[in-house]
Amino acid sequence: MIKPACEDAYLIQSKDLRNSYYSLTFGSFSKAGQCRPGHFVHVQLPCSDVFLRRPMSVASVSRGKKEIEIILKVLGRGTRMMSDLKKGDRINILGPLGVPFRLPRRSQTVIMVAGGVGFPPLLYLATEMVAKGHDPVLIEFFYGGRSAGDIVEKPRIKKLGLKFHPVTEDGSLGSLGLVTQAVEEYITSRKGTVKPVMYGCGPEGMLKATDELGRKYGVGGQLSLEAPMPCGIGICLGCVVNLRQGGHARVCCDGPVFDIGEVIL
Amino acid sequence: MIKPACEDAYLIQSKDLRNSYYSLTFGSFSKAGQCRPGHFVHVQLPCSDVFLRRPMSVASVSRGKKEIEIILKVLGRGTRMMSDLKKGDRINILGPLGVPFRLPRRSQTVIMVAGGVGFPPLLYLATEMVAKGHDPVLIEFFYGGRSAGDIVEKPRIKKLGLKFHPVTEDGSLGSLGLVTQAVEEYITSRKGTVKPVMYGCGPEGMLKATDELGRKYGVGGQLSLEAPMPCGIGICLGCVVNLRQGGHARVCCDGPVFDIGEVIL
Amino acid sequence: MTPDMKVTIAGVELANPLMTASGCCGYGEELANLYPLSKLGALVTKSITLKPRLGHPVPRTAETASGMLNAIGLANVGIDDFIREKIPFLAKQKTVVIVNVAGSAIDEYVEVSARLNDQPAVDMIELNISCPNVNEGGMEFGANSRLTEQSVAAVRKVFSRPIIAKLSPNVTSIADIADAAAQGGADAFSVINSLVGTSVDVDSWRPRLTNNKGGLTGPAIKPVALAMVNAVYERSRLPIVGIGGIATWSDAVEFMLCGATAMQVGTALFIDPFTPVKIVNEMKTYLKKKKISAARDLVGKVRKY
Amino acid sequence: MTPDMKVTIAGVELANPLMTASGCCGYGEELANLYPLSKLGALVTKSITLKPRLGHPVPRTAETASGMLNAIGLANVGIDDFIREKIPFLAKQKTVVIVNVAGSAIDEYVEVSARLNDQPAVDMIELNISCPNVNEGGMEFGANSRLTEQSVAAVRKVFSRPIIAKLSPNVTSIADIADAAAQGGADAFSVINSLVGTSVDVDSWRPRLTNNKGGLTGPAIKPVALAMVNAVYERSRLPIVGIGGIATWSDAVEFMLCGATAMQVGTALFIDPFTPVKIVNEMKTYLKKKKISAARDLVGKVRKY
Ligand SMILES: Cc1cc2nc3c(=O)[nH]c(=O)nc-3n(C[C@H](O)[C@H](O)[C@H](O)COP(=O)(O)OP(=O)(O)OC[C@H]3O[C@@H](n4cnc5c(N)ncnc54)[C@H](O)[C@@H]3O)c2cc1C
Ligand SMILES: Cc1cc2nc3c(=O)[nH]c(=O)nc-3n(C[C@H](O)[C@H](O)[C@H](O)COP(=O)(O)OP(=O)(O)OC[C@H]3O[C@@H](n4cnc5c(N)ncnc54)[C@H](O)[C@@H]3O)c2cc1C
Ligand SMILES: Cc1cc2nc3c(=O)[nH]c(=O)nc-3n(C[C@H](O)[C@H](O)[C@H](O)COP(=O)(O)O)c2cc1C
Ligand SMILES: Cc1cc2nc3c(=O)[nH]c(=O)nc-3n(C[C@H](O)[C@H](O)[C@H](O)COP(=O)(O)O)c2cc1C
Ligand code: FES
Ligand code: FES
Repeated sequence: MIKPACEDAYLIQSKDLRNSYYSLTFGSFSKAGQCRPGHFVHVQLPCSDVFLRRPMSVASVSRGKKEIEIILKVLGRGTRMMSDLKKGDRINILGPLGVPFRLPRRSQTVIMVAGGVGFPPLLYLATEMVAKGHDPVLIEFFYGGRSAGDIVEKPRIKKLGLKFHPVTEDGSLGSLGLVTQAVEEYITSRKGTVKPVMYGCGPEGMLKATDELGRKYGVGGQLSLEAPMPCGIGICLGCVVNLRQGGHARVCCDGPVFDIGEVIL
Repeated sequence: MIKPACEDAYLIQSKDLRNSYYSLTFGSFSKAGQCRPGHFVHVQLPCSDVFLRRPMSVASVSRGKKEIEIILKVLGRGTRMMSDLKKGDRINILGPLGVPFRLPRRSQTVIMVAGGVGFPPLLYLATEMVAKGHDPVLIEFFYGGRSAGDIVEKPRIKKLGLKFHPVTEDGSLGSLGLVTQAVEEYITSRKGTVKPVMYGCGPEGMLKATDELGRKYGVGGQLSLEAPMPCGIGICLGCVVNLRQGGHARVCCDGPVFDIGEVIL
Repeated sequence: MTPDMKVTIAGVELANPLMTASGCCGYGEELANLYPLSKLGALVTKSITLKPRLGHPVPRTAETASGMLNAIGLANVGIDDFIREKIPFLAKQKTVVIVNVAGSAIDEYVEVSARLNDQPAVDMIELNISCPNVNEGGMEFGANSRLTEQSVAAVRKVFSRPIIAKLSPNVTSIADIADAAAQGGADAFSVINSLVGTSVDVDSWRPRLTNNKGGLTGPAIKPVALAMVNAVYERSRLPIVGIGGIATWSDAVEFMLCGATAMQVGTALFIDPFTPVKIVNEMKTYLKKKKISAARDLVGKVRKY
Repeated sequence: MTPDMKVTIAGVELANPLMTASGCCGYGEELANLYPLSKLGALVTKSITLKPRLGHPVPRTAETASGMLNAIGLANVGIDDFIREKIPFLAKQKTVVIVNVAGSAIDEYVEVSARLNDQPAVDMIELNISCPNVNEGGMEFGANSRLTEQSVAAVRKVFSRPIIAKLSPNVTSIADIADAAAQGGADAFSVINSLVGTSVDVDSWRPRLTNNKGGLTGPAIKPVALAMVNAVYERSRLPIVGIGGIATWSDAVEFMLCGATAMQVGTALFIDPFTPVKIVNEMKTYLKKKKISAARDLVGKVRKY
């Protein structure tokens, strides 16, 4: 178990990715080097008008430089205030937190199922895998959104050399439909030829559908969940989910990454 | 009674005057032109960590440009947050508020008694008088502080051409002692030759002493008071002072400027 | 189509559900300098007592996290001057006038209310049986069912127009007190007055209020107020005026969903005196978006689990 | 000279007056990953009930102005697993261990407390007679003097070490309830548990908590907590553990001045889990500056008007 830092970091870059998405890079974060894909940080805004911290997945790190990037979508008060931060602004970061993804074996075909704002941890996972020598063509990166505007950082994804499958509900980019429909088509069309592993992060409905796909087709893998998180470190019990085997798990510290089939979604 | 504005303004300049004093200039304030010496504005910080507004005397205005200046000393949470404001920051201003100074007749000798952070409204008063044609040599500007660092904006005061009398408790600038001692010396030395009018603003003890001087030597004039001010417009009754004639007055709207002898200090 | 903002409290129709709270708008004169009072559903005056009161010495307010404490001490001009100096102004305003009545004994409530009964400009009275500064043997009237019923019943005999009982949150069961007030003849409830609280200066070791304690108000108390409004709503059929921390249109909607027919804005007036006017406008936008034709259709509509 | 931070509650000496509050630090394991628990005066566990409880469905927390609501619903592992899995860990920590006990009937309090009596690692118990989720006929134990006295007295018979009664703020007179708890045999009081509150989503019209209401905590409630600590302090000679919105050293000093011998930090742990450790350090600096040799010299020293 990593001992998280709880310290001030500084915004060194804020990039408007359009359609309410922003990429923020924080510097002077001593534990940047220990942030693995699937880890999240718990961000305290400088003004307690946003009283509780907000969990944000790590989207990338610059180890040597002690920098971490998060990618967020403005949805409410916390994310709005984050998007208004200016270079040099101080922000307190508690992290890294949670259980990160288990990396797949190097030869495995990997299906990534990213939905909207669930995309950042999968971006980091894919980046890390490629950096560690996973053949990018084995990574099938499905990325779904309402419409083209919800699919951000396309050039960055493509640069990894992986197989990029954008999916939009209005057909304005990539294939038309739900991302999990595209994934199901992929699984059924390849059935028997490959034994893939699946990683998913996105809205509730998408996670539920991905979990069902996994169980239906016997595809293992992991999902990163969201929940309201007052503390982020396991002490408030506010973030629980029901386990299929009975009982509760805390999303913040028993997760946010859970095995497919583990949680009742 | 002026109808105050309640509107967003923007910080266009923040100047560190040293020793925790700052000059802030706000732009886009529609009522700048109606701010008279003695008026104050009620400033809402952009983060409700400072929940109530903070009253700040108007130190100068740029009428055409819709700009007002305040000069503050960092004393607590509100003033600290103000001093941290950056150019372009939005701030909500309610004002102008209060009853301003009554300007003296043009031929009158005027004694100004400024103590520490009570200096800004008197700076504005002196500036306005000179602009309106009051002979600056008739203005005896006494300005007291603990030590030299508490006497800010000296060049600006001197440029008005008035008679500047800095007074410090440690003698590090000007004469040694309390500003009201220097004023008393001045009054006694000139007794009979001039019939001055006195304007004072500063800490409680200084105001009390000034009021006593006025009553003792029959020097009329006005004092600008401070009080905790939740509303600033007369609706909360949090800011009352006892009147010598009995009863209460609200500092925010019956004042902050009161006649010497009017209030029990 | 503009949503219908009118609501009715005890037969009195308000142009909209937003009032200014007692003690937070004086006698209306200062706000009238900012906007016509006709923009308010109603104005509730500072508590009026039999004799004029100066209240407690300053400091009598203190800032707290998302709120403030006050121990003004019922400073007011007294019923004589109120009738002579303030009523003529209020009578000219095109808004519903609610006079808040306070006292330190039942006789005082009765006398003040009787005097107000003769003033047609006074549409309703709000009985402040919940002020931490009104004592009978150290106990607020509003903390005791018997005293609540007695004081409302006594006033009922001398005041013929609607009586709103303003309830204290500093009780084990606000619904029980509401029952008692209804029993005494109240026509509506105001829920809530301020929570007892204090604050100490760690430098001087002095309380921040000369009264040693005071009433906590502002957004900090909103969740408590909402729960109490809902508790009274579930107990009684009388209309409720919701109060406590209201600063935005969504706060006001929350109160209506929990059972308030109208709302009062107190502390938020100190931050922005235009708050109730803004809330009315923004609530209209909300209702339009939600395709709800009348504000009153929100009352009590919270979809409980 | 380093100020003496030691304080004593019912004969048990604490290294310093800062504890973590029940329900805000689990069973200590997570915080032990951040700092040695010996830095705490004491750790108070999540409420333990006879049977394991999962608590209420999510959402069971909601953010409010300077605070939060929770209706966790006493989720805990139950006394068996607590003794088997958690006590061994707690026994190794160099801090005072206080186990918070909850139940839905007096028998349950008694049974859990009796089991804890056999565990020497448990230095004291804190009786949670004030949780909005513990009901007997819809009424909290802690809202009723008779039930308070009875439940404390029943536990007193089976638990031989100190008993702290954790009092509810949702009452007309917390001092009366404190009296009843003392009568039942309590050795100290914890003041306060959370205030009942609620919050509604104006889009869905749903309460933000599946339990419909919950407990308000955090800086928002500090003024209320301080007033209640002082009310109990003026009534009773038993030591008080102050709770409610403590986030900074000056908050802690305010509580001591109002009469608290020790303090618990709850919600602030969610913002910064190091809060109690920081407070202890900064309080030392304060005491040095004030030339006060021992923290306990602050207790009750507020200079009232
Ligand atoms: C482990 C984890 C990782 C996340 N990573 C990202 C990320 O990389 N990029 C990103 O844009 N968002 C991410 N989120 C979601 C993000 O934290 C929420 O969008 C955010 O909390 C909403 O905050 P807000 O203040 O803008 O909205 P508000 O509506 O103001 O939030 C109000 C309250 O609801 C809670 N809340 C609301 N929505 C959610 C939600 N979906 N999940 C959890 N709590 C919620 C907040 O914590 C807060 O207490 C992540 C969430 C979790 C749990
Ligand atoms: C009419 C008027 C004009 C003023 N003009 C100036 C000015 O030009 N420059 C300047 O530096 N200061 C001025 N002040 C004082 C300034 O408002 C206080 O210094 C400031 O309120 C302290 O705020 P803070 O948040 O920094 O301190 P805090 O200690 O955080 O304030 C806490 C609370 O105490 C109240 N308070 C504390 N000290 C005072 C005080 N002396 N007077 C009134 N309320 C107080 C605040 O309003 C607030 O509610 C003026 C005050 C008044 C009443
Ligand atoms: C400064 C101040 C003075 C008040 N005076 C009175 C009063 O005289 N009579 C009364 O019934 N309530 C009084 N109140 C209580 C308010 O009417 C209202 O119930 C309370 O402030 C909660 O609402 P809020 O959170 O919107 O302020 C006062 C409140 C404040 C802040
Ligand atoms: C998430 C959460 C869970 C809590 N669970 C318990 C509990 O199980 N037992 C209990 O006695 N108090 C419980 N409390 C109340 C706290 O112990 C404390 O009394 C309250 O939070 C006030 O302190 P604070 O403002 O510092 O949080 C809980 C509080 C929170 C926020
Ligand atoms: S967020 Fe507190 S336990 Fe998970
Ligand atoms: S500050 Fe409210 S009446 Fe003066």
